[in-house]
Amino acid sequence: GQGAVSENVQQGGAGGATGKDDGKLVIGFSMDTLKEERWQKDRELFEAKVKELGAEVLTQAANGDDAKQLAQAENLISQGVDVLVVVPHNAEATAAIVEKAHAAGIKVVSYDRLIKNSEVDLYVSFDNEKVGEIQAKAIIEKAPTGNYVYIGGADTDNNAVLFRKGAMNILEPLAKEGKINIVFDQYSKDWKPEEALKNMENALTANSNNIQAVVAANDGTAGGVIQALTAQGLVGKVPVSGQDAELAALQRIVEGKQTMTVYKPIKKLADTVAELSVKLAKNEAVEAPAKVNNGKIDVPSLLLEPVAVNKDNVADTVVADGFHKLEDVFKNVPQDQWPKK
Amino acid sequence: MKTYALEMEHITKEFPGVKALDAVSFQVQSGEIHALCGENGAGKSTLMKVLSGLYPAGTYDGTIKIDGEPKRFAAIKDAEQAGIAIIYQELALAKELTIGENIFLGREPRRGFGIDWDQLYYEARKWLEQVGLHFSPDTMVGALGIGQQQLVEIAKALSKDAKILILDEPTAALTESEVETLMGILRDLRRRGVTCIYISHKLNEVFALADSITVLRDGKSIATRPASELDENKIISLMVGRDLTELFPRVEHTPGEVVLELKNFTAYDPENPSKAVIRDISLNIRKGEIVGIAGLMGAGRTELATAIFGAWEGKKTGEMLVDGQSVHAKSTLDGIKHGIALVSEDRKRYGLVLDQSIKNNISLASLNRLSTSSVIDANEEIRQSNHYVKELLIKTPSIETAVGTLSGGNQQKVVLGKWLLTEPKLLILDEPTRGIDVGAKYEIYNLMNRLVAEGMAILMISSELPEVLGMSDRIYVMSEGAVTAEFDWRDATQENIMQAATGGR
Amino acid sequence: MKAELTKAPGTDKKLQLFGKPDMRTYTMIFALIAIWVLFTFLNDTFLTARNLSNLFMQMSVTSILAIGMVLIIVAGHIDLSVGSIVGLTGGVAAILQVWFGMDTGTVIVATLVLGALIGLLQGWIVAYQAVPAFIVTLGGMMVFRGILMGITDGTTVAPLTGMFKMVGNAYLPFAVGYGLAAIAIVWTVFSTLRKRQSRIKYGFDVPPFSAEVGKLVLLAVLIGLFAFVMNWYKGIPFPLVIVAGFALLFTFLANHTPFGRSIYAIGGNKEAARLSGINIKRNTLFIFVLSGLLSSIAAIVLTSRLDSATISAGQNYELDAIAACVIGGTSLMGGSGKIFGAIIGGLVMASLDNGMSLINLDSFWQYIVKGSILVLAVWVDIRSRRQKA
Amino acid sequence: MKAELTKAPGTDKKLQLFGKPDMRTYTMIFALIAIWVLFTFLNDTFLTARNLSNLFMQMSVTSILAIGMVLIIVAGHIDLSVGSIVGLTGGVAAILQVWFGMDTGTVIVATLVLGALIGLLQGWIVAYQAVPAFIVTLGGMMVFRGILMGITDGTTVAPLTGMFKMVGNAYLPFAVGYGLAAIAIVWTVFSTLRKRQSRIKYGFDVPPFSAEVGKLVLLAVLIGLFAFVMNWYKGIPFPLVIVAGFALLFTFLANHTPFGRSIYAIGGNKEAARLSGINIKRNTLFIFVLSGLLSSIAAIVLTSRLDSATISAGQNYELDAIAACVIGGTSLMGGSGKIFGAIIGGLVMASLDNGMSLINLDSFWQYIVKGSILVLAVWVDIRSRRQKA
Ligand SMILES: Nc1ncnc2c1ncn2[C@@H]1O[C@H](COP(=O)(O)OP(=O)(O)OP(=O)(O)O)[C@@H](O)[C@H]1O
Ligand SMILES: Nc1ncnc2c1ncn2[C@@H]1O[C@H](COP(=O)(O)OP(=O)(O)OP(=O)(O)O)[C@@H](O)[C@H]1O
Ligand SMILES: [Mg+2]
Ligand SMILES: [Mg+2]
Repeated sequence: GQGAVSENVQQGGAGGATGKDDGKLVIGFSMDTLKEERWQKDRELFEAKVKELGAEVLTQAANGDDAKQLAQAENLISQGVDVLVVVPHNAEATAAIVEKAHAAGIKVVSYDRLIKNSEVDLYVSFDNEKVGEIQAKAIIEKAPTGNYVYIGGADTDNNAVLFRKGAMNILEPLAKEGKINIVFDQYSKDWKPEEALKNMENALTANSNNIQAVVAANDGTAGGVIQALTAQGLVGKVPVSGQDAELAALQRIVEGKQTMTVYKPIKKLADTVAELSVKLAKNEAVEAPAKVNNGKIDVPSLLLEPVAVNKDNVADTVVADGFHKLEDVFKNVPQDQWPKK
Repeated sequence: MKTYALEMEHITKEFPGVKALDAVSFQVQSGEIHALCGENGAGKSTLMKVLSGLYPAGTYDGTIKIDGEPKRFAAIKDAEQAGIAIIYQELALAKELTIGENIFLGREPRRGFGIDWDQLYYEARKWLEQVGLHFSPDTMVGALGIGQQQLVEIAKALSKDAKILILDEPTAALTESEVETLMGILRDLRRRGVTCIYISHKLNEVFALADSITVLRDGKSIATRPASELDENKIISLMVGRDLTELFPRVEHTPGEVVLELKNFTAYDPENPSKAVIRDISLNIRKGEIVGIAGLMGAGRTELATAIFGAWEGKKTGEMLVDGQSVHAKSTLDGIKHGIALVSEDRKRYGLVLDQSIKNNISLASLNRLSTSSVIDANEEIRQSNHYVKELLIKTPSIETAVGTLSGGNQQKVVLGKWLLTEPKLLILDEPTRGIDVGAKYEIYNLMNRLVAEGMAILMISSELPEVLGMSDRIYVMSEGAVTAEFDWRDATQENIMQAATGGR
Repeated sequence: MKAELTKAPGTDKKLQLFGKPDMRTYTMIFALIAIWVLFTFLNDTFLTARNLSNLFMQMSVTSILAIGMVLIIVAGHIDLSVGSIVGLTGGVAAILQVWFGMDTGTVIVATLVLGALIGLLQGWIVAYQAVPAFIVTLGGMMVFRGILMGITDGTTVAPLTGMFKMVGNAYLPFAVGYGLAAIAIVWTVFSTLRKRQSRIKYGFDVPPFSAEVGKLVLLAVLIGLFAFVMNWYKGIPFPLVIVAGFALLFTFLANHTPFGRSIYAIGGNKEAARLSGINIKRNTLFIFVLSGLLSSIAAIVLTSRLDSATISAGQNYELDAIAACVIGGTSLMGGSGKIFGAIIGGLVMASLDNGMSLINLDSFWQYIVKGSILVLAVWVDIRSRRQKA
Repeated sequence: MKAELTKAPGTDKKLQLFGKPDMRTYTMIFALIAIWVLFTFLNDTFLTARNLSNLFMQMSVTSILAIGMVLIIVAGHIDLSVGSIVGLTGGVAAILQVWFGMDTGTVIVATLVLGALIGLLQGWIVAYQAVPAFIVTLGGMMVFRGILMGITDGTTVAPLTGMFKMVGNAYLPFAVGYGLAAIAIVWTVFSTLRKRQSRIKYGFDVPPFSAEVGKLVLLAVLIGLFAFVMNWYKGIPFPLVIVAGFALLFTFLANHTPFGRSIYAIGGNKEAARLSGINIKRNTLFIFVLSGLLSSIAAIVLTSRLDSATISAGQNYELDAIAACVIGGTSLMGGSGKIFGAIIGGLVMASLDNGMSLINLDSFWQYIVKGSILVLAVWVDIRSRRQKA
């Protein structure tokens, strides 16, 4: 089949797919979603960097729909991009994209999440399971024993399942040892903070407020959790994790309401991918020291470390990276308590 | 020895709160036309629904025998197989389907896996010609008038080639000539040995057709006699249980000043603004008189009523004066404000919210009047509803009963009640007695006389010439959208009205 | 004859707090009690004052939406956009307060005006342009969500000021709660007696005085008990006061005003309504304005409860609201439905969510149970009505 | 008079490939062309063979669902569960193949059987237990999604074997494509002529022979052009063949079988259908079986296209399918609707998605535009019909 297919592609090319033959390189950026603050940042940073490197970007966001992401990738391919950068909504479902891109002779970079079971060309990432682990570890540090609550993301989102898996990698052994007790473990429909709020209210009620720690999957759900804690006067007393370093979450962290958020230095991620993609587009060799097996091949990879951000290192991480402004993060805190620049 | 095509014995059928049939026995001889008479709510339709399998065996008590064989119909199909075809009182047509599709619904001729459309339309056209409906069989039924739809129903029943054909008020919406056609068809069927059961409130039809007559009253069979032994008065007294001296209680009216005057009134089709549906009409109606409007179906009488009332959606020209004041009724609300009320010809479609109570239906057009500072006065509403239930002799357990469960005559009275509550100066009645029994008709006529005596003006549209002749003080005749004649009741006859109605053709 | 006629209207009058509850409402109340009993057995937290208080908080947003949805569905339409209106108006409210620093009063007024305007726009297209509501509001659902995404740029807008936060999180002080309960009891007694007086005046039958008193006592006890249980925890939740207030207001609107009657008539038989002098277009427009308004109220409660606005806020709420209506006996064909029923329907769904989350049921089981119970509840109801009829 | 009668049935018969296209269908075809022209101006990729091929691939899943949905809506019901059935049956298909190593043929048969059984269950509850379809399928939507989550444990099931992958990704070899086109042309010519024969036999009017030939030539050119454009890229996409096949099959079912006619009668006037002796329950049951079956076919295409099954697969597809139907002229009141219209509706929506994604419109603008165009399209259609009528 493969041979016949590429033959056909030649014909298709003549059909005029690439209207952008002005010599400028075009990078296709197929994103899972733009419905969260974090991904808006990724997009901005990535586009800026690619432009700086003299290439063009076409961005598409599927808002969490696998079929839509595939359709959008097809559209990018038919527009004749030179390299396709994919933030997979679903690690396995996007393998079809790689296949289609390769059939059209386009290289694929897996951005932030690994595309499984495919011959993807490059992987630059933070690991989702790792994120869960970091969250759990940070909370365990604050509350080594006691009743634990896990508030997950959307039960219909594969990534939410992975976050939970990572957290449980840490929590379950401890629970078996009897050090901690996971008393409540629920997903939040559609990643909605209000679902997290309801779940946390129920958790508190069911345990008569006897909760020592909460691992929340991201900053949105953490927001819901903190609302429930606020109502019980427990805010600041019960550690709560998060993810994405949203502004609202960072504000809560510096106010002492939330314990931590997982910050993925996405500027670094975006810049790296942008640089490497342009190189791939020019058919230059790229440096990818690590190898990650995705079920089919060992994918050349560059792995970046997610950072646990707490009150103490906000200024050195998120602010220093220019991810958020100091005055925004500390807006609700008296000026004299701001860290010195 | 008589052979019975059909015997129904001790049929009892109950609805929640109503014993619609109480041990009714009913026999029909082979090959006769058997009329079934009775007041509204007497149980005629219910008896026929039992027979046609619509109410399956087990939901009623009693036995049914066809040609002496006991039968239990679990579904309509079973009854059809036993050779029974029925035209229900309520039109049973799917408006989004064509005439042909409706006629053969559920029994389409096949070719291979598919329907043989050509044969279907070919057959349909044959049956349409039989009933004298000159429409293409692939016309949507929704585009037909109510009378034309009735003809489609008749064609549908005929096409079933039944041994026993039941017609439940088939002529309520038909014109004289169409009734004639139908009678011809029925006589022809009798010649071919088909047994017919014919339900009608129009006694002249009954006598013109029937060999025997059965009278039902309050869910009981009162009598079965050969038609030759009965006359109108006898039937009526059997039906209502007492004597009615005359059908049309004529009372001398003393007309007052003009309530409504139309000058060169013209209304155009809303969807085709160049086509005038009613043309250049000039007429007047005075306080305290009944003005009749006669005409054939499609003459534009309903359109005239709609336009006067303000419900017409198209363009109108000419002048309309109410109490001498020029008036532009642009919506029904305007009509109501000017003291005009319209009792429409199709009560189910245009008159009633069937799921709602009698009370809510009666108050519907007067909600603002019943309210103080936008809150409905509940007690006043109940009082008024009860008043009209009493005054109009509406048979119902309570004003909270849903109107959908009432019989036709009682539904019509609810519509009347609704409009009387608006205290109109001019009451327009479009076919006020369509599908209503003689007893109820008589009550409505008396009511009309009483209202007129109280100073109301009534404009009555009717396709029943005896009614127009019997009740009106003056009669306008319409043909093709225009008024072609005006008669004083003393000068009017069936003949000169029909001549004017057919445009002198 | 006379006796029969005058007796009838007196006999089937029930407690008219929210209009006459019909068979279906009773079945649903029964289902609700069954669910409560079940969860009480499964989990000892369920029937605590605190959890009931949670429950009422958790049902508030859907219930407010369901109130408007009943009117929409009764009139023969549907509103798929309420979830997106909640998202958009909530987002605007948060932006006005957080980014522009407006005070809570101004923000709330602005939000309500926005909600009403959105309703006006959609209602105008439905009523005056005759585009089916399903299409208009499906389009609206996308457009409003899109606008929200555009104006917030995907960020979470937080935190709000103390006053705003109160709306969705505060409890009435104990005294105020008991005061309200007392007012409710007095008002019920007073209005029942006044109605009785007036019925006697008009010569209608009235139930025996003892029966009336018994009914009133029962009602008073229920109201008192409710206030007591709520005060046992922190007091009557403010969102519940909003729900109850609007439920009463809209029940009154639906049953005792020409506007309300018109809606039922329009849904029952549009032609008959038109020929009875009802202005269908204007009434339809107004229903959508009300639905938009209620959506913005729900948005304020939700935003306040979360102390933030996110772009996914309110997603899929339309389905919850519609489900609450249908469970509560509203016919999707139009023409019939009760606000009280919809509130019960909302409570059934919220109780299921709450109870299953309390017993920590696996997420996939929750879907299965909730879906099955939805069908089961309506099935039981239909069965029982069929047997009765 | 006689002439009038015999003439009429002949005059308004149009090409009956998918049943008589009505005014609304024409308006939608026009809207579609307008959208295509617009995007062709905005982006030079849009009207390439390759992108058209993509477009047909992208519309396939929604279109298959829309075919079943037309029947459901015409019969006066609604099916909110199709998205979840797609998810569940697709998940089961992938599990059977990936975890249990079954071969593609067996898997497909098992999946179809499962889809039909699910439809049977829902149909039985709707038809024989009289629970409203809205409730049954809303419940089903939750239950099936829950089961999917339970059996897959939240994991993605992948990858499938080559054969399975073909279903949603393959193209017909050029020769087969041209062959199919030839068959289609021959069949059209043959059936048109045979119909003409039969009409002449029954004495109906027929259009002049030259007109008939002209029509046939036009049709043949269109079919040929289509095959040529598709073959310019990789050939006719296999999913499109599935869509076209089922569209034809179900159009035949809807227009030319008693079953199809009964559905329209049931939706148009249930009483009339009942009084005409139509078995409403059995027919209703059967519609849901068909809808379940089509959902499982859509599931196979989707799973194959994605080469994996995920827990979120098919979410919200019910809304897309319903929107496609309504845009294509199906009335939500039941009784009228055309499968061809729904396919056009699906194509309109897919074209919008595709075009906006090509011109790289911001995601929030896409929501706003799509929502607005949805309303606008139906509005234009309603206007034009009103003026014409
Ligand atoms: N489906 C039903 N539910 C409840 N009551 C019914 C139902 N159908 C008929 N009835 C009642 O049964 C009685 C007989 O009704 P039926 O329709 O048979 O009368 P009818 O003689 O045909 O009257 P009409 O001349 O008005 O058609 C009436 O009191 C009517 O209200
Ligand atoms: N909705 C409609 N669309 C188009 N033409 C209509 C419509 N309704 C009525 N007409 C036409 O308008 C004319 C007047 O019809 P209409 O039924 O009002 O007459 P009528 O005298 O009231 O008869 P009927 O005895 O049926 O009440 C007829 O030619 C009829 O075909
Ligand atoms: Mg009858
Ligand atoms: Mg008329």
